[in-house]
Amino acid sequence: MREIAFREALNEALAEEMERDEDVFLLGEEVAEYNGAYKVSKGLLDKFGARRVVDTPITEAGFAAIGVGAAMAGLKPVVEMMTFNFAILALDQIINHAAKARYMSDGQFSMPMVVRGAGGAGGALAAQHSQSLEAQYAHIPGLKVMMPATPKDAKGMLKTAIRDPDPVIFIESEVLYGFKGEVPEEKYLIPMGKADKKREGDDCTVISWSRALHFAAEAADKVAEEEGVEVDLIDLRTIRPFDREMIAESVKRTNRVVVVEEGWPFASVGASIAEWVSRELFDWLDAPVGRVHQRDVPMPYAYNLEAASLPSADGIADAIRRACYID
Amino acid sequence: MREIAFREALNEALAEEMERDEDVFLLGEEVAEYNGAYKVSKGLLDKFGARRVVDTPITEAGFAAIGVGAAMAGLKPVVEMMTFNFAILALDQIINHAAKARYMSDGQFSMPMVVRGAGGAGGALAAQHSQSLEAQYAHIPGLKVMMPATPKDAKGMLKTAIRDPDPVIFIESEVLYGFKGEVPEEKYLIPMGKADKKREGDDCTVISWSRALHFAAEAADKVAEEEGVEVDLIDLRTIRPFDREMIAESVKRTNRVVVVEEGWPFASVGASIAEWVSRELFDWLDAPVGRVHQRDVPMPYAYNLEAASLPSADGIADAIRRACYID
Amino acid sequence: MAKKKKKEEEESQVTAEELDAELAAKAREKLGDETIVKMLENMVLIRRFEEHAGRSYQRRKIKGFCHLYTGQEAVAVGSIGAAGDDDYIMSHYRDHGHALAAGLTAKEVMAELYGKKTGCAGGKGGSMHLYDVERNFMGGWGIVGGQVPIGAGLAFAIKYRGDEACCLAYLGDGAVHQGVFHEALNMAKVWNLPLVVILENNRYGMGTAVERVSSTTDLEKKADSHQIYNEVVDGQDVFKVYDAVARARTRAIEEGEPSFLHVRTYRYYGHSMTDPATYRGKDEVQEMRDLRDPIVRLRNWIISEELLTQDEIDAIDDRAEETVKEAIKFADESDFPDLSALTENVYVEWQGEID
Amino acid sequence: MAKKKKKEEEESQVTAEELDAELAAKAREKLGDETIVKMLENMVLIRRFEEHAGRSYQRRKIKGFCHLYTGQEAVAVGSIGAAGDDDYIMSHYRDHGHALAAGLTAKEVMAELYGKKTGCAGGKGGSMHLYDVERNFMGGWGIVGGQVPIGAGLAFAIKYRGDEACCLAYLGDGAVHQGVFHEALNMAKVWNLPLVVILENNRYGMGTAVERVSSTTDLEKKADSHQIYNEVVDGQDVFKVYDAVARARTRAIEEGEPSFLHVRTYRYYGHSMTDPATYRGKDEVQEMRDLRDPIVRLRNWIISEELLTQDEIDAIDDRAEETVKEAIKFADESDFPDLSALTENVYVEWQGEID
Ligand SMILES: Cc1ncc(C[n+]2csc(CCOP(=O)(O)OP(=O)(O)O)c2C)c(N)n1
Ligand SMILES: Cc1ncc(C[n+]2csc(CCOP(=O)(O)OP(=O)(O)O)c2C)c(N)n1
Ligand SMILES: [Mg+2]
Ligand SMILES: [Mg+2]
Repeated sequence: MREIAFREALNEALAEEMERDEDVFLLGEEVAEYNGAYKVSKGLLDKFGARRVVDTPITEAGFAAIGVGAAMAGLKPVVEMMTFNFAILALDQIINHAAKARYMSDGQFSMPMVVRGAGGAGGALAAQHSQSLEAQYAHIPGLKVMMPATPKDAKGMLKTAIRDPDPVIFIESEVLYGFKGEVPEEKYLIPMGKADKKREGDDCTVISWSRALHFAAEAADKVAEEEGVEVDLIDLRTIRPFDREMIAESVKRTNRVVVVEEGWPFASVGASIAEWVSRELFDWLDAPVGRVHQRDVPMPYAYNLEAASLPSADGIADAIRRACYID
Repeated sequence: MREIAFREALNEALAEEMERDEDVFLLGEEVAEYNGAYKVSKGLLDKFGARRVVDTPITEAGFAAIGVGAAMAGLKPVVEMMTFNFAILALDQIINHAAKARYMSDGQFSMPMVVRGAGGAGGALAAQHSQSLEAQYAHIPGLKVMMPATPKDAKGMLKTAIRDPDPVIFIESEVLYGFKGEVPEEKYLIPMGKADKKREGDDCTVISWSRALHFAAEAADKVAEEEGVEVDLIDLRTIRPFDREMIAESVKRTNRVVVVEEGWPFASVGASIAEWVSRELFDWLDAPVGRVHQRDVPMPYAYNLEAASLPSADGIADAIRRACYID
Repeated sequence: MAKKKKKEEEESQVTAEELDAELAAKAREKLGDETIVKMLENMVLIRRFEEHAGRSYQRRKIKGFCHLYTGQEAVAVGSIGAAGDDDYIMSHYRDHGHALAAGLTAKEVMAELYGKKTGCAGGKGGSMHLYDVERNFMGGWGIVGGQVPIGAGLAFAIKYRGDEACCLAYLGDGAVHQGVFHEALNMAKVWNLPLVVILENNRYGMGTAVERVSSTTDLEKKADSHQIYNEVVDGQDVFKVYDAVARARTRAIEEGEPSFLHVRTYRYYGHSMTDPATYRGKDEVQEMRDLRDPIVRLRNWIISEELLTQDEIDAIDDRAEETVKEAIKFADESDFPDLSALTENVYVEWQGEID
Repeated sequence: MAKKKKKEEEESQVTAEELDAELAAKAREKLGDETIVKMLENMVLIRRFEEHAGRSYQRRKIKGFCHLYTGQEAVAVGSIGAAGDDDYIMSHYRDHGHALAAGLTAKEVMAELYGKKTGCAGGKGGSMHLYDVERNFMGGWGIVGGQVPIGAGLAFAIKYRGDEACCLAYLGDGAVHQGVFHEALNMAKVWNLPLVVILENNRYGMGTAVERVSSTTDLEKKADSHQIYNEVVDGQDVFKVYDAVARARTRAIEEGEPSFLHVRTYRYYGHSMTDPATYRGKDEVQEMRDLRDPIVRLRNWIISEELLTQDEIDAIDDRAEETVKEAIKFADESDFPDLSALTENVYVEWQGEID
């Protein structure tokens, strides 16, 4: 199968959905003439024109609200946040407006909006530009949250997100944009709320998503090689709602779990997944649910500190060993 | 001991600290001439003048930033958010600026700022005005989060928060403002990071904070009366950092836990506390850690739906029974 | 009630200022007498509606926050009177007047205030969150200022589709300082959005007089940074409001020029039902009621122009009173939402249970 | 290096526009020759610093985002040259020039860019987050626009304490649309804060030309909504910048009047090191370099006024080059932060471990 980069996969998803549905448009900083800060929207201005690919002023709250209004009027905006660090400025529009419009009106509006852009650490970008903020959205009823880890998923999930009638927060790891992988030529969708099994094993369930999934995969290789521990590796893909069935099936077999996330530990998505496993699968657990996450500090600039702050394959492998009572 | 209302206790804390330290000032919407939307700042303008009690335009991001700048310059701002629903507009200033200034400058700044105001549901205020948003702050390294449940704690904790050299998010339940309780005449502080035991028992640990604590206390009475179940009731008071020692001591005795929060369940503070207990006290648990929380929906206006959405003493009592395997 | 109504009239006959005769004549020519009488009816309906809402609040039938529109009736009725069927109306939490002017019935609005399933938001929204998507009434929002850029988004959609319409977005004098207001105005100008922003300056944002928090009380200037057409409008003269909005609408649709209207008005009651409004003098309120009441002024003009007789005017009042009483009865007798509604309409589609 | 320097000079002798003679003479009288030479030295230092920073970035010694200030030197040096010792300087992510103008040494700034513990933020901040609280250089912030209201907060503190000082807060042409900019200006005016907001309009926000996202290119008008004193300043003439900021400072301190200066300037390189800047023509850049380079213009004036000889000017260049080379060596040889630094300075006090 052909291999293309994550950013190209996203680009294809946008192009296909814009082709398919005249109501889909893309809005954000630098998306049009500059072809996107991360080139995700490359060529879309040429293809679809300035009506449907719209450069905005640097006003995250304001243009998120353009998306909210347009969605209320029945259009299907894709709002690009250059990074989710900046989307904090738009949180009021997302949380207080986009997420609640349907409920407050008792179903009179739908909000078929996608807010997408780069998330996570990008490599020496320091504290204000290196945040994994999915917890801010996953906490909020009314929102859905998707975070692909591979080019194939990126494409199929973004297409699903755009067609979804509800507001979807779609977070793309900045580091993965250049990551290449197999992507089918034919059209496909990846369903909302369904995880993906990346590796089968009976010894320990590892749950992760987005960039951290790749650290987890490395760790799985490592423990397989070094200890013969076979990991059941789950890529959550959709964070809200998350795939309880796949997790339950796996944990009932492995009885050991590690949850790996790129972000901070407290009141996080990882904490909540681990909590759910601990509660719902209490009787199946042979060990505490292990966790790996970014250290609970703002991201430092210095590369040695950044590396020490992020989850690593080694740290995950250790957590897997602990879960398996290997030392 | 004399009894005063929660709002009066807060008022005394503000007055005492402003008296004590010329660098402390209060800033926010309606805090001065109107004496506060919830009258927490009643009389402070008269006492301290317009220099130190400052009415702002309705610009949450802007005046939070006034606090950030003033704190960087060494003052000790107390920034009142009329409610934390509106503080979402200021999250960029709080998360990207206040929480990170010290770290990014490697200790050159301290950020002795308090952001305080009403949180939680207030009674038929509907979706945009009834949110328990502590998770948004508890997730963030660089911030501390306090949430008092009684007038006495409100006073002592706010004084501690104001003296704390770091940014403290101080969330006051809107419903509790009128709640009366004993408050000593003499001066006192309630320490940061220390929970409070509200009731002693060996059967089940119940952990809660802020308004939900009161539902939990009611439930504790109920199960004591109806089933003879004795609850060890912990008022967390400080959410970040939370008191691991007191929880551990309690759980090692009771082996059963229920965490009760007013807010939404996913990626929440309650999920994280429950996760910590499940992980760190795994071997001591005889049952899954129970959880009670607001239903995972925006808050509806209709009173019957609001009541059904919030945690209740009955629901908590049920959760305690489940944790104790009573049915 | 009847007494209060009388009082207004009597005093008004002595002192109330006259409406702008020229604009009134122009509006009459354009709209016809029937429409003008309908405008009066709407304004009276809003006045009576708010009186009853206030009383129901005191009787704890309405809870939460309840912000009355009394005194500002000419703004809602004059502006929405100028709107076309396809125009979007974007309001904020002080939305009863806008909703009624946009054609929502007193019944469905009152039932919403009562939190009943028959309300215009099924009881989920309440006073601050009225909606009627069928009538293009887009709510009903509680975050001060947040509705303005969404209004720009509605205007964006109109332009995207090439429709002949505009969006009327309302805000208060306190909201004009919020960053998103400025962000919206800049985008509206850059993209030539058919947006008409209507600032209802009732002189106070809660307890704060506008001059205490604004760099200028000439709030029309708040559009200057964005080079947006702006003007000051007397919000107590329904024809002035109508005229300004009609012109703004034409500019929006025909020239793609957004507008910002600084409408000077006044609220008679406190900010919300729990505000005693001690921050302003009784004289100030009385003077506005005596000299500039929008209903009294319109009535006087209607009588002097002989569109209606005094008896017919009284009948309008009685009918409005009757309509609101029926609405109260309807609201009172309606059911609260079923408990199953709690988890409905969070999403269109949800893959899973709701915790 | 030497070659490039030569080239600038040669071309400049043919075509560069002259500085405003009157303001130059006025500045000379006020500041004295030594200070003016120091200004040139600072501008040259910034120029050389950025050349080397760019090269170190290409050699992967500096990572992340790196935004060069080249072309804008007169703005930092002219404005901070007008600042008093107690004034606060509030910058954004394009902060190397502001930091050096504020007196941070090339060593500590370069070491920060290298992520070393000897850097002015211990290696934790990097290019976008330079700080030196001792020198009142308050950073160094990466959220576009976020620094402006914080600057107002610093000005608030000055006023609160009754100090005789002001805050200079910088932003770019792209940042001026952010809501917080407007919120800050309104508050500054209402509270009479000693705030001088300096907009460096280098014509682009990343790849976006200002006219594509702004309702007006006369960006000084962005203060009009707030009734704030504003003027346009030629940012390539260090004396014009100096003069405008000095006047604004006086206004701020003596009259409590904030100011907004629209400083027209230009950046020679792309937005950051990874931007090839294909959105603008080479001619545009060349023309700015040829006709309006702030260093060339100042040099020419200094020579024509005989403050320095050509040889002395060359020596300045050589010294700057030397200083930066030493800084590079220092940065390169310094250690990365100890791993223990990872969990330090998150809080002043923390009751517990850090997960
Ligand atoms: C972002 C935000 N901040 C604060 C509030 C609380 N609040 C509700 S209405 C109001 C005053 C608004 O005044 P104005 O804009 O003049 O409108 P009016 O009430 O006079 O119609 C305030 C402060 C809010 N709802 N949202
Ligand atoms: C809130 C926010 N949105 C977007 C960005 C990404 N970004 C960084 S710099 C920049 C352009 C800013 O341009 P301008 O204000 O003109 O300053 P200049 O870079 O030209 O100095 C953008 C969009 C950001 N850092 N913060
Ligand atoms: Mg008002
Ligand atoms: Mg620029």
